[in-house]
Amino acid sequence: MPALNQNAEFLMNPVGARNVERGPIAPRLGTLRGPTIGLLANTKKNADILLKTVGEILIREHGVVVVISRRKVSSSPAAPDAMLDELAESCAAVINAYGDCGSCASWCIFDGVTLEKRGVPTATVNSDAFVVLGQHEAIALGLPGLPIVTVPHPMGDVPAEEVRKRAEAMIAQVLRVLTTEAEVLESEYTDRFIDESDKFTRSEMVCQL
Amino acid sequence: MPALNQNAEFLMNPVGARNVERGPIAPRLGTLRGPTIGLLANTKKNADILLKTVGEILIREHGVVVVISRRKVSSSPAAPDAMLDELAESCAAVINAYGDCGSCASWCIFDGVTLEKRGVPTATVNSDAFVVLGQHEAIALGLPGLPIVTVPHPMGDVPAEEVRKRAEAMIAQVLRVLTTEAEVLESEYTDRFIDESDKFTRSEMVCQL
Amino acid sequence: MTSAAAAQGERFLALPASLDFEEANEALYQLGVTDGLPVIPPTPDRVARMLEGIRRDSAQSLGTMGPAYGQATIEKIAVNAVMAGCRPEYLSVLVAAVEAMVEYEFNLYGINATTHPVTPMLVVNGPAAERLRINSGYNCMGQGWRANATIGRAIRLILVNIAGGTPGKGDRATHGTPAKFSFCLAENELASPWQPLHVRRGFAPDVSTVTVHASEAPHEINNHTSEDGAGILRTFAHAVSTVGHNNSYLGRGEVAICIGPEHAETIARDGLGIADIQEHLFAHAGNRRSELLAIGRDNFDAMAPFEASEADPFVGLVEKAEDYLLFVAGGVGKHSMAMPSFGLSRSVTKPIGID
Amino acid sequence: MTSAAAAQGERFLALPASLDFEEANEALYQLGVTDGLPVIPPTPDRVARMLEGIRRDSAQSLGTMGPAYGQATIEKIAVNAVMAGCRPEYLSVLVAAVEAMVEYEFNLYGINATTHPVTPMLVVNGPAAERLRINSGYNCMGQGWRANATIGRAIRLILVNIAGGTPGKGDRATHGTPAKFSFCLAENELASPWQPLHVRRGFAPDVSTVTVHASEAPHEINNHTSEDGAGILRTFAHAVSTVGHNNSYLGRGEVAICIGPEHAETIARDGLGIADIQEHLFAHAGNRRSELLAIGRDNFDAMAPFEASEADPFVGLVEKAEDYLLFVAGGVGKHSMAMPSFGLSRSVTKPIGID
Repeated sequence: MPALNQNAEFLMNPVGARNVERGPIAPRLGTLRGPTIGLLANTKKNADILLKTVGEILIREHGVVVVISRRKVSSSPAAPDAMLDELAESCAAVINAYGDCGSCASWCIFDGVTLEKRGVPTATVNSDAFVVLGQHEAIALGLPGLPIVTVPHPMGDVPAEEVRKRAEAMIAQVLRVLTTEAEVLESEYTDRFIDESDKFTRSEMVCQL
Repeated sequence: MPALNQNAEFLMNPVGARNVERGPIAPRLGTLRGPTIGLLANTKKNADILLKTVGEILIREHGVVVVISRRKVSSSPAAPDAMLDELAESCAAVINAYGDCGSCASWCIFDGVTLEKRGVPTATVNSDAFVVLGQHEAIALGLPGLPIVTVPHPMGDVPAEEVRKRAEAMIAQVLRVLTTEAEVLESEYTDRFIDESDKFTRSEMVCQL
Repeated sequence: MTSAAAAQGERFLALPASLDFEEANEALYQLGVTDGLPVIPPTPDRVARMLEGIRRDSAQSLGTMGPAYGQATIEKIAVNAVMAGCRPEYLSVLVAAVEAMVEYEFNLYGINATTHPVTPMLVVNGPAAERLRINSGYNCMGQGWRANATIGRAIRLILVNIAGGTPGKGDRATHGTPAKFSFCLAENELASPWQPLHVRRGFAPDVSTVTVHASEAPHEINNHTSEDGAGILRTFAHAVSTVGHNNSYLGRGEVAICIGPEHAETIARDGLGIADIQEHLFAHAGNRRSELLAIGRDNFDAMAPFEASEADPFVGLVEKAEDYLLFVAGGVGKHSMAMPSFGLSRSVTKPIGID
Repeated sequence: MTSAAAAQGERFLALPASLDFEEANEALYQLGVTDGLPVIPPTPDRVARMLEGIRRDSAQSLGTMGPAYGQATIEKIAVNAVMAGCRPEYLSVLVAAVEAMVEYEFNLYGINATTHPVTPMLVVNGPAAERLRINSGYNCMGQGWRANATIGRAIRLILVNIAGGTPGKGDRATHGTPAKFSFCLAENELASPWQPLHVRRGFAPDVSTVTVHASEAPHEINNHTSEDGAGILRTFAHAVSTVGHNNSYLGRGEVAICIGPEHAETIARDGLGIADIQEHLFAHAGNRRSELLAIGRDNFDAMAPFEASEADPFVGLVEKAEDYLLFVAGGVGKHSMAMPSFGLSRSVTKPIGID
């Protein structure tokens, strides 16, 4: 590191050096006919209902044979290693729901990135109000192309019937991110939400400096 | 007010101009034999017991004929005008208790100063932890010589029996501030607690800048 | 305070305006006129620029401020505004806030001197919020926005320097609160389903106002799950129903609740308005009489007891439903915030004028 | 953030060190690297002087800090310390605090990104408190003392700049809290009847430490009247027994209580120690199961219900008695302060070293 006086003519930068490694997402599945799919719920209200509905549809309509449901102890921090080990070993892919707040979106993405880095394709679910945050997190963790499936925000104060409707509406996205070729997905998802952040952040919630 | 640039060589002072008027305290009583004394309680715990005990002692041992007890609605802010009017009209002097916290000490002093300015001598009671504050307030209100009677701090968590003992121990101070010539009292009380603030402020509570 | 001239409130300090930044800050810190953070040295030039933010006679006093009863002139407010880092256009907000704080019912004397951890919370309404970029969204009670941060900070410096609220001296706060550094936000009128606070208090929508409330630091109200307004209101009432704060202890004053936009949406979806929320809180927020007796409260006469057993009924926190001071602010998220007050104080709303 | 170099964390900004104070502040504010208050421009000279406060390799990283996972090097900490107004001797406290915050169990990622109004509260123990003049008396949670104010502020700048907690972006706090400006104090060991916090956590009395707790802003606990410890403890328990905060919502984490010296005296007079207070709170602070179910909490398995009716028992706030984090601070006055936590976080204590 150079001596400080070499650059005495500039102010120093308080911002910390960020991760610049960029990794690929996991290879996707050729088909959903046959494999076991994991469902990882993070305790957020309605996550169980959302995932259960998705699992039922996948079995009934798309040929998935078995779904395995696991539930984190809480929405924050990360899922325990043993739970991720089990999911990685027994499942061909994992659906991971959901992030609809700052802390839970962050850790939901964290779990998704961990699984992808272990070679397990995921459909990681964020509410549309938090997907910009989620994508920032994915970039920080070195997986800018992580495909993130979105559901409408908020999710916590809607009745079960509405949650099931949202699960049905979400299926197309889930199929797409689990079975589309990885390179195609990456180019599709990299910076997707960052660029469109106005769509997902209600402007009256953000005040300009 | 001069234009600012006349003093462009000095930093400006953020401190507000303070009151510089200085008034005298009320004339004191020649004797306690005969007159009616007012007791003004500010709802702080044990203030009633303290004043009741003082009143009983004054009647039993010092010739006071009647005491009138009044109680503020709360310890903050000032006593209502009507209550002070009544006390000023019907009493030769008022004992006003007590300040043992920031807000109540301030308003207790305020009531004492108001009565003194109307010509009613008072014995205004502060706990020894708050008498420095109380004297600062008296100065700010233009009555630097206000005699302040002290009781040990804290007053709120001691049993009634202890409060009565403190009332007995306080009587000598009360007699002195109600019957000593005003000029003598003023020279005795002006800056009395300010100068001795170390005695009354527990050093471990105050950190140096 | 080492300088008698400083302590007496003269116009100038015995400190050269030419001092460098570190020297000036050290001297001002030792005089006890800062908040412990670096201040901008109040040179006459900077104060003159600040005064351009408002068309008022700089010598005019808005009144005295306790406990020291210092004169709150426009110029003294401007000196403190410079130190806090305010831009000139914020001065009008400070002037309105001082006009509010010197009203008798605000009880500034008690608020400044008390052992209680209280500070004025400023809530800005009307077009000034957007014009001055006062944050009403994400993190509006926290750091990040110059207007919120420096206006709130200037209020504290005014309370110390003009009013005499020096910690351990004129300000006897046992612990104080971090909210004494700065506590200023705007109502998020765009995200609110209801009339804004200043309109409910009789001002036109296009008038800007500042409301000053003698607040504790905000208490979190977390409700991530209720699907109806009743569930949210139940949590509001529960969150303020403890005997720890002054409203419970004294049975009066106002309790402010800053309703997050998502909670507001859930409540409004059920057709509930501001008056309904106030009535719900008045009817359901309170403490058992036995708990209140245990902390020495005995003034139950004015309060209608409710619910629970006849032997140990609940008693409310305030004297009437309107004493719940409600407004909407915040970003996305299922949170609201409760601000119990000093208790012996009423909030005051004043218009912000630049003349 | 308008500058890519700034965003990537390079050593220098594209801003001349010769900018005057106002220009530098405007540029830094527009970059989004301040808290909205004026900062001291981080010139290389000032950063070099700051680094003299500690004998550590300035390039050493203490780890990464989420949500942006920026590298917390000693130099980056020093740059933020300069901006906050710290003196060089405070740097060792910041380094220890960062070492605490990067521990996994603190869950900084969640704390920084959450919608919840949480901030790290720093409590300093040992000789450093007096050496650095960290206030532990009157107004110790408020403004006025340079050490408290600037150390707490530097922590927030570190969380924004190194960790990426920019409001509305990496930090999604719905409202945030004024405690995010600064929240640092020392335990008042002289006024405490009990062992200080760091000694109870296994450090020698003459070792200095900093304890970091993921706090809400403090909630007032007012008790002016109880003549015995039981009365004070009853108020403590009641003050934290609401479903509004995250400990109730999640049933875990720690709840900090800062006991005022007068309350401590009353409690200790009855022969009660720290463990007694913790056990009392564990046995008596809680919420009815019906209230918890209403806000969606369902993880009751680990918690022993107590009191009330069998049909609707009370359930505690935390998992064990030791999860009540107790220390003594404050000036004269009958107040204590409760700090519910983020819940999904454990407090961490680290020694303060200058090597």
